[in-house]
Amino acid sequence: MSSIKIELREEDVKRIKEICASFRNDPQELINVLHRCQEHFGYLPAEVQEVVSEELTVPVAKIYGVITFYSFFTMTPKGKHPISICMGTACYVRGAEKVLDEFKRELGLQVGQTTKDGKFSLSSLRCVGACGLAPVVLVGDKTYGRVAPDDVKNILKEYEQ
Amino acid sequence: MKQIRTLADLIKIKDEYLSKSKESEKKDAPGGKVRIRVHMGTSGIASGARAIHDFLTIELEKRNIDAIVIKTGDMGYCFAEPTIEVTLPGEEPVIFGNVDKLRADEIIEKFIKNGEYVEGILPVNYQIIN
Amino acid sequence: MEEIKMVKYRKQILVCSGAGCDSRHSEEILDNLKLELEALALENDIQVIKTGCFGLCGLGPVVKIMPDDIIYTKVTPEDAVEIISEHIVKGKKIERLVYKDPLTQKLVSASSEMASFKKQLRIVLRNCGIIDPESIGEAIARDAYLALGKVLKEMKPVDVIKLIQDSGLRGRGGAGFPTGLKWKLAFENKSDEKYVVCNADEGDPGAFMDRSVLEGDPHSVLEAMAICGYCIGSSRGLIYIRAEYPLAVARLITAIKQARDIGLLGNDIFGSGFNFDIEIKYGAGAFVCGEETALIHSMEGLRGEPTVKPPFPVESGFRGKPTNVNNVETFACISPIILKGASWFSSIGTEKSKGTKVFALAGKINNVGLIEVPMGTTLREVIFEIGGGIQYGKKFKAVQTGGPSGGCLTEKHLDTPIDFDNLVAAGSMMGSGGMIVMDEDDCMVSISKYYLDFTMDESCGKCSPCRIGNTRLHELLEHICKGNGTMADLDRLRNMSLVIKDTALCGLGQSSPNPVLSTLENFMDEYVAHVVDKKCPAGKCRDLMQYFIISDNCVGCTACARVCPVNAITGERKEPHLINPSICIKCGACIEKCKFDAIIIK
Amino acid sequence: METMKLTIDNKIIEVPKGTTLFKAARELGIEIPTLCYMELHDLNIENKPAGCRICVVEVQGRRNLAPSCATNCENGMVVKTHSTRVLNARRTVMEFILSDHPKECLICPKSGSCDLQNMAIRLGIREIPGTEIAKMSTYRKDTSPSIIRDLDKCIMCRRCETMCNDVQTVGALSAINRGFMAVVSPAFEQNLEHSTCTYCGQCVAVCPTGALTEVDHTPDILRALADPTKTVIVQTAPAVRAALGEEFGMEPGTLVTGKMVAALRVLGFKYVFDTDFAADLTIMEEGSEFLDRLSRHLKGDESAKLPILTSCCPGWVNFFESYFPDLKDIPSTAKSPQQMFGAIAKTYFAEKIGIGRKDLVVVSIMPCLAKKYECQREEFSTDGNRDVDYSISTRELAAFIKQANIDLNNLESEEFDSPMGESTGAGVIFGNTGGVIEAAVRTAYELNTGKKLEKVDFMELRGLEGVREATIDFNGTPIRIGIAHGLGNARKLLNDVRAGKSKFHAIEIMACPGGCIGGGGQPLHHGNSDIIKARAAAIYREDKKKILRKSHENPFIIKLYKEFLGKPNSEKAHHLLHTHYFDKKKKFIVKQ
Repeated sequence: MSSIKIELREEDVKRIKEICASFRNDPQELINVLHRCQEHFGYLPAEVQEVVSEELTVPVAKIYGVITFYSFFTMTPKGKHPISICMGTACYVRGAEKVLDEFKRELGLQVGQTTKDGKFSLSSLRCVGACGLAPVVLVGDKTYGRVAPDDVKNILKEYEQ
Repeated sequence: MKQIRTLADLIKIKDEYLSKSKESEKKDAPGGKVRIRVHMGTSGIASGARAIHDFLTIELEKRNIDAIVIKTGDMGYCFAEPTIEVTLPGEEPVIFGNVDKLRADEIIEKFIKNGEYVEGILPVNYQIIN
Repeated sequence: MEEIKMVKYRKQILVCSGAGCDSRHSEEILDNLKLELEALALENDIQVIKTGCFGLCGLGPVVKIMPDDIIYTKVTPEDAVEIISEHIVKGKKIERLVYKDPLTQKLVSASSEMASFKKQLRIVLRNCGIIDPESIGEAIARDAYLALGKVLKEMKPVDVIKLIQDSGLRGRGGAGFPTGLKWKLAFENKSDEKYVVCNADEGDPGAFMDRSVLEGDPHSVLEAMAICGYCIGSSRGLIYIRAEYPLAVARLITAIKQARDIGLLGNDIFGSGFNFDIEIKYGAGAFVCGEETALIHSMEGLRGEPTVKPPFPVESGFRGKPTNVNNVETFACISPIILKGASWFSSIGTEKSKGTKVFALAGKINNVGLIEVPMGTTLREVIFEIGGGIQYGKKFKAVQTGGPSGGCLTEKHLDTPIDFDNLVAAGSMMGSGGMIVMDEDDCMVSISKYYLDFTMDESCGKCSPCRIGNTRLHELLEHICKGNGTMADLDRLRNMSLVIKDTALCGLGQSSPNPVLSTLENFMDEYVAHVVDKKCPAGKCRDLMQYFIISDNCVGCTACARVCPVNAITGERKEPHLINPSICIKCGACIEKCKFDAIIIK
Repeated sequence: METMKLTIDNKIIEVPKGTTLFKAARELGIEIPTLCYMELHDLNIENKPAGCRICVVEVQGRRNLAPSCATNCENGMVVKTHSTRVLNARRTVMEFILSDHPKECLICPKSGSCDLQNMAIRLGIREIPGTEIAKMSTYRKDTSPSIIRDLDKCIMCRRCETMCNDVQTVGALSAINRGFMAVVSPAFEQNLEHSTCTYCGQCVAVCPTGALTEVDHTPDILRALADPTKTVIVQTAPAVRAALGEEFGMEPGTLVTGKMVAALRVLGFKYVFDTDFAADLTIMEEGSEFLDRLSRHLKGDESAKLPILTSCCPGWVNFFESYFPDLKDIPSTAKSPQQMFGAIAKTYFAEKIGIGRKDLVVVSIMPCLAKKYECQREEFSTDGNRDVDYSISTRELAAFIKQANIDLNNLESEEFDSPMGESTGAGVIFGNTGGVIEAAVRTAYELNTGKKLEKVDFMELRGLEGVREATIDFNGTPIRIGIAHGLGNARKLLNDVRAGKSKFHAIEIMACPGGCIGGGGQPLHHGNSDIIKARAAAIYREDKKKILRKSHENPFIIKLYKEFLGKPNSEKAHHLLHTHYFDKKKKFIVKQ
């Protein structure tokens, strides 16, 4: 549950309504609508869900049910540099868990959390399909291949200014 | 491209494309061009294929080599990515793996200019239906 | 344009340095060849070059002479002299090193003839890496949409369905349901509206076949969906694709637009009166949505929870209408079947599994990547020839097929021809085609725990055996990995697994215990080691490890004691040190620091 | 009709195509156990997620076990419902469920009427292996004015979700999360109080475990009864008497009016009154309001809006305040019988017995959980003193009676106290769907036409169809009446009203399927709709027994108007007996 209360601005509400309208306010397009909203806001706070609920006439409880079902959707803002560690099998057998542990230790975060300064967030994901590069770490759009626990410090250093 | 209304329309487009590429495959012919396919699926791009693509495009032009650089999907050689396929006019295609800028440069200078093999060749280890 | 120069070298000698050959001294062969050429002052005339794997690892090391196009197999470093003196200098073929066909006793040396020894056959991947996926013209040049044209102009839907049935094509998404039969059922269910769905929700960790096809050859899927639409009487196609595949999505969007622009999608395709269009629906990170009914619910904007079948989607699917769901790879097989015929396709593969299968090789294997082989190829061929064998020369332990729903197969299964039925009989399944290779360093208890971790995470939570049972399995495995398990726990593990398999609602739950059951079956001794001896043979389970200092090897340099984060190591300078196991956190820092191999894990 | 012939436990049976194995087995007298499946056939309610997997059976030739609730019979099937394989699987699945369920049965409010507990008994579960290492899924407890959610006890049967969404279309609850932490919850896991919940209590009524229970107000009542400065009086809703007996082992449909009155006296209530009295009063007010609107409407007065909607049901009031606030001037302004009773008790009656309202404690026994919330609404208090202090459900009353060692079965019947215990048959039928409007018609007809109604029973208004309609001839004026029970059905009629398409003059709505007899506070029916039908029949029996069957004939109502209120819809009546509604639509915050 998101503890953050945000206030939507008029133009945000307008944007959400536009997104819904572009899908004909069709309740069956809920997931596509949520994708677009998450692209716009970076996450899906309760207030956004309430507007979507209104527009698509889907109970907000159902929308929350959908958001908490799909791991792609999030109700907490990601860090400026979201770090994702691939936990696909190829990466796992090549030591992804140790890499993840190292990130957890370095950042003092658990998976799904964001640093207090909003700089980094940590998540694990299932197979980015770069198995030849296993273990793989993504920071934002940048891919790091064949990452060893020792590399973690250096990766983080790249984003420290 | 023109609307396809009949099977003949489709085959016409096919033939146009084939003859165009045949033209470029002719050895020493005026239309002869070096064709380079850069394998740019997710895995290839994650391994740095985009940089290789850009490097090749710029360098080939700079070095005055008439070549076509094509972006394609991945071949599946994840262990050796980024990979590129180079077809010299009239020759069989040759695939190179683990291509970095250094190797790309070598490929231009040695293979493309002189037909001299460089390291990193990945033999074609599959049959393909035609 | 600068004149392209003639080849500088007279001949080129290609030496395979793929990991498989390399482990058999291909590096030495290379050196010897070079030395020999230098000795004869031929180094400027003849080029020696390292290449990647030829995919002939069973015959390695392999040396190829160009432009003669002769392949020598099982070459030893000692053969280098002969290759230079006989072949290069005298131009004589060395018959001793030429591969002899065991059946015909014929010598096969030309690489074109060697083609039949290439284990891979690319049907699905026919255009991947060859065409520009963003150019419909290039696709058309390689016969895209030709089958669609042929079908629309020359064939009745029933004939196409018959053709697909005759080809023996089975669904590539996992269970292997006959595709033609599915189309037939969808065709027979009358409705004003029907849907063709492409399942591109590839979720198995370590599998990326579908993504590669969509990124490399999107038109093959669009065309096949239209063909399917024509067959079953549908004008609407939907592609359900993971949002985590942005590149594939972008290329699909481009491809759909291009096909629409020239009338290959839309109304009155090929002037036949047939209408078909395709839209994209996004997944949002739920593995269970690979299951047909869950996928359909997800497309309807709901939680991706599966429902009981029947009714099957071909009866009541998307919006309650008959819906034919096939996966990407299945669709990619369609147009070659139509163009080359059912008997061509059914001539490839085994009795009950026709055609080829794409696998994503990953794990402790040298040639990680995507391969496509005819059904019936053995695991050994895939792993040790195409895959180039195990990394760092380690010992093969198991191969996991079928993703989290599959099982772990062992040494004894290596010669099993891969097809739908054989894999099931061996306790695993085809799945979507992930193939993860494990070596001696992998603990099979931990591996099954890893897969449970995955299914536990991806369970939708609808049915109790999957929602709770998988969590209990995971806990018990964790318990065992910590050294707290008993033999009775192994019985419980098996019973729980069997019940979950027997009672879970959907394919995910029904197959989630497979990794546990297959490891219990094939690696019982490893489980016993964990519960009885409290040891992890692979040295992976941290709680079962103990660090020891071999006092004979220890010189008392204190390096380990200084690096130990919890001061578990004590000892006088120049005296053998000791590790206090009750303090040691098994971080492994000491092992890394020790230069004298004095620290071991037991 | 196509039929299917199959063998279940060595017995051959032929059933219509489309029959499930579960139902076919039931035909044979084989009751396959289940935790999630629920079907209330007469009310068109089905919950069939096939999620609990307790009802699995072995079908010869099938790879895995089949969920009998969701597997259709086919020709030649050979089914075993209790093979070793089935029993082992059933037990193991049950152990799974129990391993993630608190083991506090002794102190659980559902203890004794818990489906899960009964299943554990039935399957002979004696241990839950692995408890020592089993982690539990735990959630925050949530207490609202009516309902307590203790989701640690949720077994994901999804019955509540079905009731809330498919039947009631309230949409306050949804399955959330996935895997082990999947559970049914309001949006954002917020409290029910902040959701669109109407407190209809249907979720509670069908919950097989202690995950959803009502807030227990009996301790407050005990305290009041023990306070010598307080006079504690009680009112009982019509539906209670038709169901209370079930909690004491009586057949569904047993009327226990007299025994209930006796028990309440034993419990220490100074006066035992009947909400039916207030129901008669409601008819006077609502009926008059209707006639007023109708006559103005017929004269072409556009400010007189029709149809008029009944307003006795607090779940329904919550529903339209949340979902149809634009229509809030359409329902009758008459308070519900519970609140009318409270208003009269704390004024007229308190005066009569010479005590201040603060010293009079009004308790209501209701088949309903929304009544708990209703009596807590601010507009129903004067100077912070509620008109109705506490509302408890039929179930709570039963528990209360048991606690006080009262043997209900062997109590002699007693009569309600006067004056607020006197009622007509019209007040009684308030408990059934269609009853309020039938009662209203009985009175409105006579007041409107001035003629005596010969046929008092309006069969056309009765039944369990979700939406019903009837036309009653008011001396040449056809009065079109709509009835809906269950909020999903109500929504259909409301949408028509909103779209200006409604053809009705008056609409009765009750939130619960079946009306109050199927209320969220009634003894649990465990998915048996025969129970609801039996209760409905009992209510009509009670009506039939009454000599007076029209509200306006109730002599004490006549007296009340004469002594205190004047006329229906008088200013005083308006002040005490009418209310107004609020726009409770959820609003998102917009920052300019």
